[in-house]
Amino acid sequence: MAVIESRVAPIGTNSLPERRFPSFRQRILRNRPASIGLIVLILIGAITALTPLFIDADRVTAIDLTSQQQRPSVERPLGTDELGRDVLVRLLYGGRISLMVGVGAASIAATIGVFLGGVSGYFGGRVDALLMRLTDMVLGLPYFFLLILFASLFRPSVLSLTLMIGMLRWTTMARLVRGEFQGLRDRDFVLAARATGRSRFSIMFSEILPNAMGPIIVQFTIGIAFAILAESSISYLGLGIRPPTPSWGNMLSNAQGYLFLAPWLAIVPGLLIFITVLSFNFLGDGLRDALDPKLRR
Amino acid sequence: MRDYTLASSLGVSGGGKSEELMVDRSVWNLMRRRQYNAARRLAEQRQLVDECGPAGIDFLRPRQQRLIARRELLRRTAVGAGGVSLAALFAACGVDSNASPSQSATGTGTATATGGGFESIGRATFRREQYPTYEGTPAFHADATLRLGAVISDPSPLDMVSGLTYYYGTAVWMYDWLIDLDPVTLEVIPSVAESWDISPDGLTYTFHLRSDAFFWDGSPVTSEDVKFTMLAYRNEPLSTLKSVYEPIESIDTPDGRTVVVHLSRRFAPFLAWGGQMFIGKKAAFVGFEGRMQDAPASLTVPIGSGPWIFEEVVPGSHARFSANRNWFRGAGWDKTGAGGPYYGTLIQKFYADYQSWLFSYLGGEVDDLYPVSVKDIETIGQVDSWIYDTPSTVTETMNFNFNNPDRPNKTLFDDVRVRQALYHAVDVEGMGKAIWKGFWEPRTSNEVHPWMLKPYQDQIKYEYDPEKARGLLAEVGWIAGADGVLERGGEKFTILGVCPKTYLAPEYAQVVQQYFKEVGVSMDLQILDSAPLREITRNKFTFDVYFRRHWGWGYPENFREVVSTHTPPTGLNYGRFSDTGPGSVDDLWNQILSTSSNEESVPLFYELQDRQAEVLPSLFFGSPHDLVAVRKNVLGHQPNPMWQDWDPMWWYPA
Amino acid sequence: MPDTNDRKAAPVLEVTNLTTQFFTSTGVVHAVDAVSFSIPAGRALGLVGESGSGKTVTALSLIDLVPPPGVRVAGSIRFAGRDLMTMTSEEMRKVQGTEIAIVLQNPLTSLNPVQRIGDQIVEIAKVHQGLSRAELTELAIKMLKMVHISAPSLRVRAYPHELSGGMRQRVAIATAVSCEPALLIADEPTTALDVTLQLQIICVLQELRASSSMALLLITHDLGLAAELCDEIAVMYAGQIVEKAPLKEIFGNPLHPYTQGLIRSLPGQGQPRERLETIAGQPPDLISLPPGCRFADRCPHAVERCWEARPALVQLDSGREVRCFLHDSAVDEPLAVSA
Amino acid sequence: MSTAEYIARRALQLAPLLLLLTVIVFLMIHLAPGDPAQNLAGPRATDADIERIRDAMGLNEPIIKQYGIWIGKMLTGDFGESFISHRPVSDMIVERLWPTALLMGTANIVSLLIAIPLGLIAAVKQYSLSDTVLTTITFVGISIPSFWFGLLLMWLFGIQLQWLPLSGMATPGEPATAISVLQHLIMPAGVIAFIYTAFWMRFVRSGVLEVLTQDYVLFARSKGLPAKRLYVKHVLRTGLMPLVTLIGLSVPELITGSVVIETVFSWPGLGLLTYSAANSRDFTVVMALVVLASIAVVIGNLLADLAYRWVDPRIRLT
Repeated sequence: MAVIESRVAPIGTNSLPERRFPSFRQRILRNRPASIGLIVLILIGAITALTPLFIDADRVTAIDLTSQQQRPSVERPLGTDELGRDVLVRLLYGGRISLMVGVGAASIAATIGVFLGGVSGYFGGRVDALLMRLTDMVLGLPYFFLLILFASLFRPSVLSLTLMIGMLRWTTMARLVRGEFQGLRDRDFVLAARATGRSRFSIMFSEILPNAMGPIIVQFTIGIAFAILAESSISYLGLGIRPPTPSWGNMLSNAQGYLFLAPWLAIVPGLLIFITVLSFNFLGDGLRDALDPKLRR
Repeated sequence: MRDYTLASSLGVSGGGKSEELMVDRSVWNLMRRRQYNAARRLAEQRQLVDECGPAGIDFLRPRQQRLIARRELLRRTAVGAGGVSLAALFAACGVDSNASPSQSATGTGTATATGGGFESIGRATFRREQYPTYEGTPAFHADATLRLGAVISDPSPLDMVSGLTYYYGTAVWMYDWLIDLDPVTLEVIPSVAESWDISPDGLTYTFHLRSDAFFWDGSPVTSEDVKFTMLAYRNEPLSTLKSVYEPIESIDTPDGRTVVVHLSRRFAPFLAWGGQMFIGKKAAFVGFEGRMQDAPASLTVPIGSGPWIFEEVVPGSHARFSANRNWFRGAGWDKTGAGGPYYGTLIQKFYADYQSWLFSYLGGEVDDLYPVSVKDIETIGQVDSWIYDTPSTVTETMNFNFNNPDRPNKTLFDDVRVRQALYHAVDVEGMGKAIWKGFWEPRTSNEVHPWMLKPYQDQIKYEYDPEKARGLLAEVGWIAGADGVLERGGEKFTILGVCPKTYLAPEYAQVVQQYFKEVGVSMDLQILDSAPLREITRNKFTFDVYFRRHWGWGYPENFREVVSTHTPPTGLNYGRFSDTGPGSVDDLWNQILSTSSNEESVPLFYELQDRQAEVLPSLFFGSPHDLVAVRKNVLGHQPNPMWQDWDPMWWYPA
Repeated sequence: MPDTNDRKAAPVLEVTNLTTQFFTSTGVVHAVDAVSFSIPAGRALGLVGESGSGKTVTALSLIDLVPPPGVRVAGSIRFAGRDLMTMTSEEMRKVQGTEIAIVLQNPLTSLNPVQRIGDQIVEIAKVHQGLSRAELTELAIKMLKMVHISAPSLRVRAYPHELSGGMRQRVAIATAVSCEPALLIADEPTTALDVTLQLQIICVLQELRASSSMALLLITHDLGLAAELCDEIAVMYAGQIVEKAPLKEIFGNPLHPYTQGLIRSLPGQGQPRERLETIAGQPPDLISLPPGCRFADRCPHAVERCWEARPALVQLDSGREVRCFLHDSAVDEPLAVSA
Repeated sequence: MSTAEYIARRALQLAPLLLLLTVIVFLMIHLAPGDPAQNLAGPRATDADIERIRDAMGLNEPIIKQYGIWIGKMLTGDFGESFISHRPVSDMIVERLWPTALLMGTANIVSLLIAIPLGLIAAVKQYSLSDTVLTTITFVGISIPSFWFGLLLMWLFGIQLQWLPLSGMATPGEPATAISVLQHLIMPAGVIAFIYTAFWMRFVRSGVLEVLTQDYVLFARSKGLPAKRLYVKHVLRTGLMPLVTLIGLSVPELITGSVVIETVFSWPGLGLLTYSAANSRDFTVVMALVVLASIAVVIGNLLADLAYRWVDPRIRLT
């Protein structure tokens, strides 16, 4: 592996006079895209999460032969699909699935990544070498390729799909956390904690982890965005979430044929995926700026 | 992915044309006539209903009318009918009847409902003629190119015998058959064999080959080639036609134009079906003794005698053919006095899936689209198209499982009244309207297709009648519980239905689910991929009912395995159904299979059909139509009953 | 007195009321506030002050390298008869490197890690004088010799990471002076180095001064270093010059309380084992400056007036300048300095 | 350590990874439900037929033996024969390599050509309008679902305007002239290039931004260098180093292709082959593709390191 010396050298000091910095909240809120993204996500999250309280689940799949393929109306803002199912309802439930997969996969990736990266970074030495070799191996897998393979061989449920994506995408997090831990493990507060004879893991996760939280959160946010894209792609190919269970990906794939008669059926799900992912990316970027001392302006 | 995943997942063309391969021609013969008549009769019958159009597509329908529909729906549910009912459909129809002419002119709505009956949607015009109607006399255009599509990725043109449609889809263009069928009457007619005789004992078939049949390389089609191919079909490990040629004991070729086939046992369908084999040039396969699988890929130069000369395959892209002007069935052969091929070049374009094919069709890159999903009919109406609408040979069925290991009470379906009740509970008509937009022949009896021999009225029928259904169930002791679900001795009438995720099966299964709900039967649905589905329906049997598309009306053996007694591997009916003893299904099958001619077997099929209708091993819901979209600049399309496909040799540029 | 003569000599650099501000999202930072000084040819001015006092920004302002969002808002920089403030960046480019060169604080980061040091040293000459390849190599080796780097002919092909910190700083200096600039700005040239290396650097700079007529602007927080190299000292505090005087006078008789504090905090002044003095308190926030004297909060002699009005930089009869009411002639009766 | 040694060592390290991968995938494929024999026979074949075909295909051997046979053949460069088309897998892959290389190569090159200058501009003019616009575009690029984007393009240019062909790599029947291939290439390559550009641009921008704050850039500025020399020699040279790695890591996709886009546009590349092969349980093809993909990844990493080693003198190889 390549090691770059200058990484250890201090950054230049031709910088500005010191000033007191705005608080984290100020910074994140001053970043307009990030704050918009945050708001959008809160909206989408809240709406999709609360949907079941207002609309009972069987409306998602129940067929209504008296109202097939209606155009948008007051009662059904997005009309109905070829089986008379309210498209909006399906979109909302589909959104839940997509978000669940996204957040779930990112969480799995984060958990694995933080643990392995943490251990590797804190203990170093053999453990580190071993774990990093493992990370390289997983990184070496052609992941989307494997994802498609998995999905086409084993018909994935929401859960298994989430697991697949999560298990294939923890490497970035692992490396990140490893770096953070290496940087932090010799800091005074850690040495102090060590001096009190606390267990390594309690030190790792109660002393170091909180200090490494910033980058982890950023990576997590971006991870969600990625996972949502992956899920929708797989479902679009018809290998992911299968109808009648709605997901934005498979709804889009099912609605393609209507691109001419009822374009909204195909455009809206794609747009939702796009907006959600975009929001997550904006948020992640905003968080990075807000959390990164170097970029403070 | 879409309705056609199975097809694309098989890597075959046009959404499973393969399934219609194995057809007993003689039976076809009769059956097609019946089917056409039946179709016409049904269309007439449904005119009344159809006047008022469908519950279907209404992107263009004025809003207040939808509101009425919705109120109707509310009223209905208020009465507690719930789910779907004729009333609801008529309510919806009542709405459509006020549709203004301008709307019906656009073809949406009304058009969709009538299925068999209507004329056009947007710029798409429906055609149902049995013979192609030639405008003027078609002439050969050397520079014209016909572009057909297929869902396939990596073809191997040499392989004519394995179960992959593609090869048939193109083989039917490249090779000639020993005998052929009249495209409309489906009489067995001469092809390479200009005549044939069958010995009285039904064990010896003698074919006399015509003299003017030549391979592309100019050499004549000889009895050696016929023998070679027939044996290839028989011996090829991957041949799915093996069982047809199993009875062959030996083949003699006394001279270059006579083939004598000796069978080990009487085998009624041998002429029509066994005769319908592609004849490849033996020389093309020299070096690997009939093991076509061993043909080196470099040798992708099949030699046939058919109308289209194979030129090249560009994997993942297309296959190219050129017209064979020396084809012995050229001008004058066809009843209309015309004779193909009329296009200089034939291109078969490969697509990743139906969706890209559809887009490509709309973009004008390809001349046909098959099979058209009813979902897309209006979309296709955006471009100038002929939509050829023919009754298909598939039937959507529901198989009962008589021995589900997961179920404590194995006797759930044992009483035939329960099965009858479930049949009465389903409105096949409404189902067809809802799912297939009326492109659909409903069935109210368990007809042993293709032997649709008796007129409908003569047969035991199970019309839609929820009351009767409830009654029957009550007789057996199933009484509605508090939650509306039937109960008997504490046991609830809850069953598990499994269905493939392809061919709109999940959708219609859900419709059935609602019909069942109406009579107090609650059904859980599992929508499965082909692989796990096969696992459950053939090995585990952990289901109660199986929504299965029954493909075509093939060789009896094949149908037999579905309905006759469950004795793997041959007799396999997905439901461990058993019916033995004199006059039983098994008995009748055995008799049929040992006949030597159709004249003998037909009366037996009558009996078998009645027997089936009595014992109801499965419910037949109906047959979706076969829809083919062809650009209007291409004329002369003629559905080929054999392939659910067509012989592009009759097509000609407008 | 040599001083007076020299002061009459035409200055190479004459800065008047240079004001540089940073327009940040949190407000305007008054980094450099009406700074004026001049450096005669061949002389050295030490710009002394604690970090954040605006020394570096002053230096960068001179050669038009203030990083965004910093802007030079007012003042004039007369250099060799031209006003650098009004120059286009293209004109300025011709001045940079050839006539005014700068050496930065951290030798570890001030050299391009992926360029051979030889190429870096002669880059100015290459760009501005267009010498031939041979001449350039020659020059590179010459410059390396000048800064006492052994085996120069080999070292020209070395990459920065192959040299020690001290060497790198000397290379940086060699680079800066490769085209004999009229003015060299040395920004904390020794801070990042340990004592022995500092000495090397100091020697190199002294030799340079001796051997050429180059003027030197030394930016440092270390009065000691300034003492080694400079003829005149300007003390900066919170973006302003608070006192300017020849070297001797600064040490002999510091007038501004801040200067006094700085000197007292130098090691080796009083008795051994006497603990060093420090100046209590923090410099003011440069975004929201106090209405009065910027040093008032930390000043031992502050009177309430110091919090009300801002003292001006006044020139005393001795010619030295100071910014403090204690020495402001405008004051009715001068207050006695308790010292 | 010499480059040769280094490569050798890396190869040794990666061999076991490859082997492991083949084992995993082989097991995965063979334990998964679904059966090529069934696909070959079609849904109506009797179990007897299926069994016969399974035998003919050697699928009834114990799995270990099957793996042994397969790996043995593979090591001798024989990837076997497709279950579906009965053609040598190597042929099938080779004929798909070129389309994919064309598609991905074009996309990569185009996107690099666009991304580097734009990224530089965005960084140099940080917080300017152009920066904001460019950054927003990159975010759109990394967030947009490729298939959806492709679909909209198809709908607009292919069907509504009918400017561009919708599917395939050339118009069947007509000679595949450069023009026609180009026409077919525009949409799929465009979609991929757009997304790649977004990614590259992000890295260029952040890389350059990091460099711009470095002292040596300030020092270089103080030398009064012309902008071109300053940015090329001092900023880009170091600012683009991370990109070198990334490009190396993008090699696998260069080879395996983009499954989604190739499927959407029926582009006859390896991505499409992967999709159809996986769907039809064409084990031999899938296995070959997996091996190919993994080798590609390995090579990609290697290239990345070598390239990095080449551009950055500070690198130690360990």
